[in-house]
Amino acid sequence: MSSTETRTPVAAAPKPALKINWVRLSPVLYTIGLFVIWELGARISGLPHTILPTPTRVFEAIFQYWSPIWKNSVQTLYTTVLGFLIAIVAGLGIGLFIGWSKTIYAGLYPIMVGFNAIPKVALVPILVIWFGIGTVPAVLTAFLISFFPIVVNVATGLATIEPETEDVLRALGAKKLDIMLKVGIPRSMPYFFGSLKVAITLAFVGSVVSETVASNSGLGQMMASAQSNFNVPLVFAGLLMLAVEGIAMYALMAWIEKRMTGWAHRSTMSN
Amino acid sequence: MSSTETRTPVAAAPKPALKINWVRLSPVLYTIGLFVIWELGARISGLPHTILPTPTRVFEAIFQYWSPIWKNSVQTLYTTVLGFLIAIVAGLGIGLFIGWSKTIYAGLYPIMVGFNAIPKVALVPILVIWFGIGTVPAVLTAFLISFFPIVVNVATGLATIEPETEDVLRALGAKKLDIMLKVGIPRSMPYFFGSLKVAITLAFVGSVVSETVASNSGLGQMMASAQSNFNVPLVFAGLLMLAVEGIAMYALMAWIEKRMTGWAHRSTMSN
Amino acid sequence: AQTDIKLTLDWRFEGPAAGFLLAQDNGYFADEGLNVTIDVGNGSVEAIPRVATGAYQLGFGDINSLIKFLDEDPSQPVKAVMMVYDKPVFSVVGRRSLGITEDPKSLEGKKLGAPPPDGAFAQWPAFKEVAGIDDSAITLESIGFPVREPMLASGDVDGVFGFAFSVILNLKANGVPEDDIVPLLFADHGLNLYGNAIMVNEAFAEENPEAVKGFLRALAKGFADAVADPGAGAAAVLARNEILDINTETERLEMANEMNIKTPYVVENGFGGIDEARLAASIETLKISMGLQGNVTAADIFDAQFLPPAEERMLP
Amino acid sequence: MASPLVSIENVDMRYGGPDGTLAVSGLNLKIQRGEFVAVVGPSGCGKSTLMKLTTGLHIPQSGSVVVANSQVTKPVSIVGMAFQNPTMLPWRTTLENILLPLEIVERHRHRLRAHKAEYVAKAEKLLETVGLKGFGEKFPWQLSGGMQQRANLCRALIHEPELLMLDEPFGALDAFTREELWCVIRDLHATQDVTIALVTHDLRESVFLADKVVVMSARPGRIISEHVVPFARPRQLELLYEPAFNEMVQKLHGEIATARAAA
Amino acid sequence: MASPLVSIENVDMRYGGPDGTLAVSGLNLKIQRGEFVAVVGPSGCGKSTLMKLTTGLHIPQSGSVVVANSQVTKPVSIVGMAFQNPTMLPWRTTLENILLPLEIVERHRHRLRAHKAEYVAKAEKLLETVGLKGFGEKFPWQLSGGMQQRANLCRALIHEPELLMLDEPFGALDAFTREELWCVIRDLHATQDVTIALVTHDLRESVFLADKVVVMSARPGRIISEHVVPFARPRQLELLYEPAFNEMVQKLHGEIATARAAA
Ligand SMILES: Nc1ncnc2c1ncn2[C@@H]1O[C@H](COP(=O)(O)OP(=O)(O)OP(=O)(O)O)[C@@H](O)[C@H]1O
Ligand SMILES: Nc1ncnc2c1ncn2[C@@H]1O[C@H](COP(=O)(O)OP(=O)(O)OP(=O)(O)O)[C@@H](O)[C@H]1O
Ligand SMILES: [Mg+2]
Ligand SMILES: [Mg+2]
Repeated sequence: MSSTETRTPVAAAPKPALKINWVRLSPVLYTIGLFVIWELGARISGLPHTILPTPTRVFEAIFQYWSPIWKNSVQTLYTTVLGFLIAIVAGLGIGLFIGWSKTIYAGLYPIMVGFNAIPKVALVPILVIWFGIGTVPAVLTAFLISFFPIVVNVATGLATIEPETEDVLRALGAKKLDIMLKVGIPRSMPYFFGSLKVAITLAFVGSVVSETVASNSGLGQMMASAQSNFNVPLVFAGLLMLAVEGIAMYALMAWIEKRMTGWAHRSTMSN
Repeated sequence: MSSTETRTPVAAAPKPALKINWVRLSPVLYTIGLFVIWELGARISGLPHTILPTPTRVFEAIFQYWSPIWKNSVQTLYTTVLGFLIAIVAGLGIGLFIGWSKTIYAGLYPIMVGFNAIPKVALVPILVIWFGIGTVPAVLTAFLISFFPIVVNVATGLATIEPETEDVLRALGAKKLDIMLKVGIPRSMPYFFGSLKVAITLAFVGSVVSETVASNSGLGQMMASAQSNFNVPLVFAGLLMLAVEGIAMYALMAWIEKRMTGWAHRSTMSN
Repeated sequence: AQTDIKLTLDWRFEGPAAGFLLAQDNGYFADEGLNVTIDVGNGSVEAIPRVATGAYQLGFGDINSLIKFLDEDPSQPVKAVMMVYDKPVFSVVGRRSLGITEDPKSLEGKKLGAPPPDGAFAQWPAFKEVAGIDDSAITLESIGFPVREPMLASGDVDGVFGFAFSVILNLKANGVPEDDIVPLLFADHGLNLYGNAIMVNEAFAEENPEAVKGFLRALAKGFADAVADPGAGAAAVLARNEILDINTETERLEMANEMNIKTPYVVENGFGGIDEARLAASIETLKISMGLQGNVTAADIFDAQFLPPAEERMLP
Repeated sequence: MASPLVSIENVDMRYGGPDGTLAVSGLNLKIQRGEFVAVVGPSGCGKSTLMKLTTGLHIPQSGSVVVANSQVTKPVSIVGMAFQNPTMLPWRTTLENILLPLEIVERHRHRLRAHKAEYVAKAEKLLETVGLKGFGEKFPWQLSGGMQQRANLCRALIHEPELLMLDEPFGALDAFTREELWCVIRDLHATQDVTIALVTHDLRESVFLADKVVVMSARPGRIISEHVVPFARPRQLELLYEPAFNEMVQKLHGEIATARAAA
Repeated sequence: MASPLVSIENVDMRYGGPDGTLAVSGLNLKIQRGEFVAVVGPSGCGKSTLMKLTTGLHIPQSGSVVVANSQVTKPVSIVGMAFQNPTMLPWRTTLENILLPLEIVERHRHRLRAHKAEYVAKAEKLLETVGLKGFGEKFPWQLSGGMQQRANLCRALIHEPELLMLDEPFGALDAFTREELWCVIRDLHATQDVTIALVTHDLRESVFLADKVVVMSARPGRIISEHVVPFARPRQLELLYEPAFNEMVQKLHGEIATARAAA
């Protein structure tokens, strides 16, 4: 049979070479690579810097406007995190709720899908009228935009529990809530964390969009006014700060994820 | 021990009552409920109809403007579905790519999170420069906004394969790609479909946002135009159409999901 | 062979766009051998880079923003070739009931809603200087377009920045009585700027000077038609944007004609041209309001060579 | 004690709708309080189904299952069940898995927080009994197949259930570990007031442990015979080498052979 | 045929890093081409680990594993493995699960599409051999434990591997089904040029089937003795009742008892 035919002599065990930890390095390398491509792309495409500034100019802008960028970033981070936290609680809650019963699932899911197909920016005016401009609409928009992925993944996690695992608890006379808490939630944790990665990015989008429409501070407001002044490098500086904040939040969550769902990440494949 | 102490006489098997199929009815009931709450809420809150029109007024608007609503809906549906399809292909591809190697995972994930924390509306002007206004930027925006949830769930699915399942294939000398195709993808299907629910809603948001900025047609353009005329009932009519289209797409996917991932939805809990 | 031209408007298909649409519907473009595609825009600022990059050959946008744009990067191949809004409608619109009168001084101590991308708001620094307003007690609230008029209608702010005709009509739609609305036009209080103009991509203009000329000739006819018969203009708009209301758009078009287009200067000198001195003066004004570095002169901004003779540009 | 603890009468159970697999049909079985019943039968005959019917994990389409005098319509809470496949929760350590029933069962869950140490000590003692001392901190997927099965057994025992359902609990164990655990179960049954149902493929196991061995037919399963085991308790491992014992095992063996051929 | 097909030399295998569980230590084993080796030993001693080392699913920290003359550094492709836990893919029917190896193994994957019917017929025949006729269309979770194990066996056989690794393939089966399958494996070994390694807890099984029975010590596992089985082939089931057979089983039994006590 095929592979045995090649009677190679017994190979010596491969020596471990001087090892570079590519896994740790790669985020840095990829980021540098991205900036290089961006710089080249912007130069070659010949787009005016009022449309697509080069990273060099963007960094200049960051340097030049550091104080407002910093203040507005903190504001945006604050509203985003707040909205995100509410989304986690609500997402988990609604996810469990939907997982609870087929009737609720059938009734609530379509409505939520419909609701989420609506651009949240359309709702900001209503929030502004109710809560005035500033922090509250931004937090609420961040929340409204980001809870759905959490709901979906928690609900999917609950719906795909193997009955064999459920039976372990059912045989003990466990209540549905017990099964949810002891099996449903832990089992969907890996996907819950996955959904958080999506949710946090959406939360940023939500608060920025809301700030663009109605706020005196925050990156959204800063970018909107920079845009109207043709200060496009500053707009991109704002976008870059958003990305950095998103990545920071991601790193935090990846850290929590690693501590909480190690059991699920035993796959040997991704090396 | 507790529950045996109560020596109740042997109960007769419960008779099945005249059954209403609540599961089938519930979407309708929930939707009606929603409209009732909305109508009451809008009346009681006393918000002007230029902020929050009542459903009655919205339906009037749908009736009155049916022809443009219909034409624009079709356009939006078309761009959305196109962008969504590209997102599925790209999302699956990138998800597999990320699941392929720890280095790619570590390098690409943060960048994607960063990218997704950026409101896509900021990119539309660049797309317009490259592709003009209209269908292409809308399709691309829909794609850019919606591929990330798919990537995350596919990558999570791959990362959480039980090594025991992988071993079945590895023991056969399977290549990594084989393992991805034969185990990774099918196993993450339930979550893939979950992510599609999120992705389709985002795709709608994406194409509408792009249409708002740059299009001669589509619901986004229509709503923006209505908004700038303070024809708010028509804006809400557009939102409602979006919701309806979102739900229709959801129903389609739920149907496909049911056919493809029945094996995973064996849980007896959600009844 | 017809020359293909892509034109981007400043905004959506609304009343003031009637001149463009009539030029097309009445076949004026076709007569000049042009095949014109008219696309909607997303604000009179965004049209500029669209033209500068060549994505669009021609565009309709704010000349003040164009000055700022070219001041930032004078090498960009874009120039204004025809003035459309001889007088801009940059304004603060307030409500009499909230204490705002025709006197700019009445703005002092008030709370004003300002959408950051708004063209009127951009001129605020210059306006407050020429009008001698002390802004130390003025609160500026950064609000977006969708909430601008509702917030004014509900009294959350005392006045808002914006284009007079949009704001007035929108306030009416929000239920504010007409006599409560006070538009403070910057132009009426010493701010002598130009408004929106036709811009061309210079590379295109060099290669197709005849096409540009023909376009402007056709456009002048279109605008003349729109002034002559606003009802027909509004109908042309509605043919492209069914959701509008014919009366509102007629009103909007009439207001634009009256306030922006058919100014005394235009009646005298014809539609489309400029007064070099006035443009130069406005560049000086913009140094205050937009912080120009002084990289451009009036000649860098406006190129009159493609305009048809003045007698072909007279408005009815 | 007139009424039996478990009484299954004329039960039919079909999986997956009207056209599904008929797993058991016309099943009748009574288990007295305190009795030790062993169930044997060919693979796929419905033994696991029988266990799940008794605990209320499945509800039969016809016939009645009565446990502790009440009709079973949902899972009953007096049971400790060791499933055929050790379904340990992978996110919990072995010890935490074993403590799981205590977090659920009414009697214990309220005491758990206050008496944590006591319960942990009990779990660790159990682990030691089955030869898994020191493996409590490992995750279940770090255990070998046989070790998982033993942990699974611990989980069924920890909350001292009234009715113990063991579905092939020793299948993956070597002969010696198996014999040790026989003694553990035997002693448990002797010292505590517990009723046990044991599914097994090992006839010697069934005769050594049980008061009554019931033989099931091939699918659709029903009881084809019941054998009372005559050997006095307490039974020692020496019994395994006695001729009478082996005779009974042989008899059962033969009987199943005939039943199988007939089916 | 000087060199053995499998040669394990001085292998140490530790799970989970330097402080992990030392599963096997100083393991030495040679399996000749065509040989049938049975591995017995206490639960948790490292039998499954040995199987996985041989197939290259684990790479040892020290020592060498050579299969078919090449050092094992990644999974080898000449093996058919029946895992201890039947790890069927739940989204495939039993038949599709059994066909899985054909989709992977080089030799078959290119032929599969064109010869689908032929392969399906083969799989169905195999299913029939193990008594699962008609269950091909069922999903694995619709099968009983023992049925899953039999399907698992089919999956290991379908692609006619050169080296067959069976990890307790009959643990969940009743005595009769088990004996039937013994005969299936025996005939397979007799008619095809296949090398088999079998992990089992049933000493009679090991003696009935194997050419050589190796006994492993408790963890960390190593081979403490090897016994050549003297009975001539072909062996019939009657052999089970012959005194010489039972004597050998008893001898092994006793030896393991001593080894266990020593460990
Ligand atoms: N979830 C299920 N869905 C459909 N059929 C099932 C399911 N579980 C079991 N069956 C069928 O019911 C029959 C009896 O299964 P059961 O698990 O009770 O057998 P068993 O006696 O425990 O067998 P074994 O000794 O192999 O464990 C089998 O034919 C099986 O195919
Ligand atoms: N994935 C793993 N991670 C950590 N430790 C493991 C892992 N797999 C096995 N072990 C440990 O290695 C030792 C040997 O396990 P192995 O599965 O080889 O035993 P076995 O002989 O097959 O036992 P059994 O007869 O119970 O199946 C055990 O102590 C077990 O705890
Ligand atoms: Mg069973
Ligand atoms: Mg093992």
